[in-house]
Amino acid sequence: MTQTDMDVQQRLPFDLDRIRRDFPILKREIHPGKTLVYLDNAATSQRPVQMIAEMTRFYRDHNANIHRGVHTLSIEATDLYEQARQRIARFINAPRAEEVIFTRNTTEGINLVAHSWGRKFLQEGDEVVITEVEHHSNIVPWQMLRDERGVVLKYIPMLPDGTLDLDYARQVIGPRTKLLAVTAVSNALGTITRLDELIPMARAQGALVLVDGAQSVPHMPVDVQALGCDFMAFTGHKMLGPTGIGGLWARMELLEAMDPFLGGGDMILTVTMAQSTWADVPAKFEAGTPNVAGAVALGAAVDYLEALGMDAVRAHEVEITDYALRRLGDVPGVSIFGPPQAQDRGGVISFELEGVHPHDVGQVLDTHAVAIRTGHHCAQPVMAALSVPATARASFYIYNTTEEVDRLAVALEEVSRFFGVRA
Amino acid sequence: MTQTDMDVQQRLPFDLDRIRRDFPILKREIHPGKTLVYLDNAATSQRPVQMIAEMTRFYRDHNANIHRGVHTLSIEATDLYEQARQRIARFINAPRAEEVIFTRNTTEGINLVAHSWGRKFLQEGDEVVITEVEHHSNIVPWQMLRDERGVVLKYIPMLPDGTLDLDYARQVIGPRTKLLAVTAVSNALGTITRLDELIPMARAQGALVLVDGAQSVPHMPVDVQALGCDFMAFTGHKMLGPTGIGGLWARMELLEAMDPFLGGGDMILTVTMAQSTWADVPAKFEAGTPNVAGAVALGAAVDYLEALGMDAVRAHEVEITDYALRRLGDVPGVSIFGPPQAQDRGGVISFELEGVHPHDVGQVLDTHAVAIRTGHHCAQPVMAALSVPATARASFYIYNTTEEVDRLAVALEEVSRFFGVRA
Amino acid sequence: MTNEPSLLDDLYREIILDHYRTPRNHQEMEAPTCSAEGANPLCGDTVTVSILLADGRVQDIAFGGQGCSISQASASMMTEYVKGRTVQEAGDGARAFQQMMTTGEPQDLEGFDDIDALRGVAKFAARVKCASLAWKTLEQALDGRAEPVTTDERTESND
Amino acid sequence: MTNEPSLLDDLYREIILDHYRTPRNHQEMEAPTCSAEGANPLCGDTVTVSILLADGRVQDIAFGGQGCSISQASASMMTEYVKGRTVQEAGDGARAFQQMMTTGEPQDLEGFDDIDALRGVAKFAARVKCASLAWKTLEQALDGRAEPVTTDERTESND
Ligand SMILES: Cc1ncc(COP(=O)(O)O)c(C=O)c1O
Ligand SMILES: Cc1ncc(COP(=O)(O)O)c(C=O)c1O
Repeated sequence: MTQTDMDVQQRLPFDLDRIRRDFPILKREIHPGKTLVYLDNAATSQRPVQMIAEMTRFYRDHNANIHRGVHTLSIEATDLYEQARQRIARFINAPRAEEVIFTRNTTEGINLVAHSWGRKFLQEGDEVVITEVEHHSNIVPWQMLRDERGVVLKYIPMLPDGTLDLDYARQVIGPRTKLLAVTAVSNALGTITRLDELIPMARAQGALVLVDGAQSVPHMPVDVQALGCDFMAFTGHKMLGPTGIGGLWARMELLEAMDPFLGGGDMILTVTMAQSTWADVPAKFEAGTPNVAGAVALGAAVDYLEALGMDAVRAHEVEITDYALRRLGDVPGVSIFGPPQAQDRGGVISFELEGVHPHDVGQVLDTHAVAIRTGHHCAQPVMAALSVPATARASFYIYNTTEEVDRLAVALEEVSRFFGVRA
Repeated sequence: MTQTDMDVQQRLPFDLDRIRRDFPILKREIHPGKTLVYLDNAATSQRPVQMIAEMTRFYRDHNANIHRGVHTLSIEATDLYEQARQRIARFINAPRAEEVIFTRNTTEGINLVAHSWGRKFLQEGDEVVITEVEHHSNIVPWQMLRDERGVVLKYIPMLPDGTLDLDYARQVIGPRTKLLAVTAVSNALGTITRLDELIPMARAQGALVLVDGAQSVPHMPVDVQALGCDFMAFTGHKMLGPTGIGGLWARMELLEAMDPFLGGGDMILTVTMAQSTWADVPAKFEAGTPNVAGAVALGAAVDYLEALGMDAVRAHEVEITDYALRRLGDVPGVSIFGPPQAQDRGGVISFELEGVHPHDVGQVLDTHAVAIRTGHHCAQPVMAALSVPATARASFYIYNTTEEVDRLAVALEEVSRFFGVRA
Repeated sequence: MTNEPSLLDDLYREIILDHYRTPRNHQEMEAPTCSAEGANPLCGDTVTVSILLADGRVQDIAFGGQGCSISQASASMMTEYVKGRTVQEAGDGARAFQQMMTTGEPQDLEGFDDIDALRGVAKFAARVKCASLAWKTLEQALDGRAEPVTTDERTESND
Repeated sequence: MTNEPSLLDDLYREIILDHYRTPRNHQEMEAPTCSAEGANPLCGDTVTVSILLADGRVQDIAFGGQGCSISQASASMMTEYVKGRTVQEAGDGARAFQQMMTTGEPQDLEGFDDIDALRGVAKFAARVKCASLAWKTLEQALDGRAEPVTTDERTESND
C-alpha cells in the first residue's frame, strides 16, 4: 500500500476487509498469481455470500409456489416473498409495499410503464421528454410507443461535460409534456442528473416523472417520496441481488388506473371463456409464477446494504471515485469524460487512452485481471454526443479499494507501453 | 412398506433413494415427527442440490453481466448462458439454439407471442382457437388481444371426462383460424391433449400452433420438430430449475418476422435519439439484463433430467399415477376427475372428498405434512365445466414414492373422520 | 406461520364444525329488504346474505352459497349474531370481526362468545378471507349496495 | 475461454500491431468500381472498403474507418492480400478467413502467411467479429451490394 492509499483507506467509512470476505469471487485468481480487480459494477455487482445463502435456504427449506396454497411450504414461500416486497419498499421509502411491482429488471419496469400507462393515457401529439444521457432501456420503449401511438418524443441534450442542458430543459418541458423519463445517474458517464431541478420543472407543467433508478438505488440513499417522482424502476443485479429480479415503484392511484401488462395466472380475479377481471395491485402486474427465490434473495441484498447504511455506501464511493479521478488523471494519455468532481458523479469513470481503442484497453487490462467494461454501455447517443466510437469504463462498489484503483492505473500504463504509444 | 408398495417400487425405472438424496427438502419435518410429502409438483417442482450448486458456482466464480464484455468473467458468463440455451434447445429438439428465447416463465412466453406475433400478423376477424382446459396463461393474453384488436377468440370445449371434444374441434378450426393455442397437458386435470390430432387439424387450415408445454416439457420426452408446432412455451421452476426463468421456442422464420417485445439494452443494433434498429434473434427478444444465473442453473436442471432419461421420468410418473388412481379410488368418499387411465394423464390427480371442501382437505392434510394444492389451479373454466368451486390436486414428480401416495390416502381417511363425514 | 397440528384444533373448534355440519339460517328468503352476494373467486367460496329489516332492526336473516367449513360456519354464526340486532350493532359486529381477524385479539362485544371460536383463524393467513367473507357481505347488504363483494385483497391475505 | 496472459501474444502478434500502427492502403479512393461500408455498432468499429476492378482483377483497394487494433490490422492485411488478385481469389480469401476464425485452423492459401497471425483471434470469441468485419465488407463490396454490413450475429461471437 502506498502512503496516499493508506490515508484514503483510513477515511473510508467501513471495514473493507470484512466486506471483501463476504464476496469470495474477489479472491479468484483470474490468471496465475493475478487476483480479480472487479471494476465493472455499473454493469452488474458481485454477490455477497449472505444473498446466495438466502437463496439456497429458500430452495432447500421453503421452496413452493406462492399464493393460493394452503400447505406450509406455500404459506412460508408467500410470506417470504411478501416480506421481501416490504423490505424493498422500505429501502426506497415507498409509502406502501403494494406499490412495488416485482419485474425482471429495470428494462421490464420501464416497458411496463410504457405499455400499461403510456398506451392507455397518452394520445397522439402528447409529449414524452427523455434525455440524451439515457440508457437504451429508457429510450427504446418510448420510441416504440411513439411509432405505435404517434406520441411526440423530445429530449434534453447533454453538454460537453456530461451534464444535462437545464436551460434547454426549461424550454422542452412544456404544457404538452405528459411524462419526463430521466435517469438518476448516467451509467455511461457517471453524471448525477439534477432531479432536484428537473422534477419540479415537469410537475409545474402537470407532467408525471419516471426515474430510472438503475444506477442510484444501489449506490446512494433513495427516497421516492422526497424525490416527488411518480415511477421508479431499478434492478436487483446491480445491488448485490440475483439476476432476473427488479422492481418498479409507482404511486397507487397510477397503478390502479393502469391497464394490466402481461395476462395470465395470478393477475386475474375471475376468468371465464368469455371475459376476465383483474386482481388488485400488485398482483395485477405480476402474471405467472414470479421469480420468488429471486425476490427473497433481493430482500437479503437490501438487508446487507441497509446494514452498511446507504450514506456510508455513498461516502465510500465518493472517496474512491475522488481518488480514482486523481490517480487516473495522472496516467499519461488518459482523458476522463464527465463531471470533474466526484460529488457530481456516481462511482463511474468513463475514459479513453490516447492511441489505443477501448477494446484493446479492456483486452490488455484483462490479462492483468482488471475487469472493466468497454463499448457504448447501452448509451449510443452519449457516444455520438462525445464523438467517440466507445469508451473504457471503470465503476466501483462497496468492496473496491484504492489499491485496486492503483492496479488499474499501473495496468493502464502498461497498456500504453504495449501498444507502443509512448516511448 | 406394504406388499403392493414393494411390488411397484421394484418396477419403478430408477433409483428413488438416490434421487431423493438430491432433494434435501424432502427430509424436512414439517411438523414434529412428520416429514414432508410433497405432492404439489404441478405448481412447482422441488430443486436438486445439483441445480442449486450450479447457481452458487455461477455467483461465486463467474458472475458478470453478459455480452459486450471483454473481460474474463463476462466472457465466461456469456459462454455459460449460451451453453444453457444450447442444452435447453437440445432437450426439446429445437433445430437451432437461437430459436430458444429466455423468458421469465410460460406466461411471459405466451404473452410474447400474443404481443410480437399477434399484434403484427392478426387482423380484425382473424380467429384464434384455444381450449376450455387451458391454464389462465393461455386464455387471458388472447382475450386481451381480442379486446384490443378485434380478433375472434373461439374454444374447443371439454368433455365430462376431461378430454377435449375433437368433433367440435374439427368444426371450430376453420379457414379463418390463424392460431391454435393449446396445452399439452392440463394442469388442472392431468389430461394429455391429443396434439397428434389437433396439430394436423390446424395445419390443414394453414393455422400456426402454439403449444403450452408447462406441464409436458418437465414430465415427458418433448420434440418440437416431431410435434410439428410453431411455438412452445415452458417454465423452469416446474422442471427442477430456479424461479424466474423459462423458455419460448419458435421457428426462426417466425422469430425473424415478429416485432420485438420489450425495448431496451441488448435487443438493439443501433440507437440514435431519432431511431433504433433491432438485433438479431434471440437478442431481439431479450431486452435488458437477462436472468443469467437462472438460465445457467436451468441448464443444470436439464442435465439432471437428461441423465435420468425423459422416457424413464415418464414411465415413473405413469407407474405412480396408476398406483395413486387405484389407491385413492379405494378411499371412501373420494371421486377423481379426468381420464381414468394413467396413460392418458400427466402425473396429476384432481379429486374431491365427499362432504369436505377442498380447502379443508388441504388444510387438514397439511397437518399430516402432506402438501397438495386446492383451488381452481388457474383454470377457472375447468372448474365451471365440472360445476365445482374448486378441487384438491395431488401431482407427482421424479422423487415421489408409492409410500407417499399411501400417506396421502391414509391422511384423506382421517380428513373424512375429522369432519365427521363417515362414522 | 406454519400449521402446527396442535393449531388445527384452534382452527376447527368443535363449534365451528357444528355450524358447518348444521348451518343456522341457511335458507332462502322470499322478500328481503336488502341482500348482497359475496364471492371469493380464488377459493370458490360464495355467500349470499338476505336481510329483513324493520324498525332499524334485523328481523330476519338468511344465508346461502357454498364454500369451505370456515366460510360457511362463519356465515352461520354471523346470522345468529345479527338476528334481532340493530343495523348499528350489526355494523359494530362486522368491524369487531375484522379487528379480530387482523389482531387475533378477543373482542369485547355482547353476543360474540361463540364467534370467538373463529379467533384461531387469524393465525392462518390463507383462511382469513374465508372467515371474513360473510361479514363483508353483511356490511354490503346493509349498505344497500348492489355490487358483489370480493375479499381478494393481497394485503390482507396470502391465500 | 479465459484470456491467459500468454494468449495475449497470440492475439497481438507483432505483425498485427505493425499493421495497426502503420496501416497499408488506408486512404480514400477517387472513383472506385465498387465499395461497401461495414459497421459493428456494438463495438463502434467501422470499415469502408473501396475497390478498383479491371479485367476481373482488383487493380487497387483502399480502406477507411476506425476501430480496435484487430479490426484495423485485419483490414490492412486484407487489402494487401486482395490487391492484384482476381475477384474469385478475393472471395476465396474471405471464405478462408471466416473458416480460420471458426476453426482456429491454419488455411492453406497462397498469400495467407501474414494473415495467419490473426489466427489467434479465434480463441477470443469477443474479438472474432472485429477481425471479420473487413472481410465481410470486402465480400459485400464485391457483391456490388449497397446495404451496410454488420457483424452482429450472436451465434458467431459473444461480444
Ligand atoms: C399448463 C400450464 N400453463 C401455464 C402455466 C403457467 O406457468 P408460469 O406460472 O410458470 O408462467 C402453468 C403453471 O401453473 C401450467 O400448468
Ligand atoms: C441507467 C441504467 N438504466 C437501465 C439499465 C438497464 O438495467 P437492466 O439491464 O437490469 O434492465 C441500466 C443497466 O445497465 C442502467 O445503467
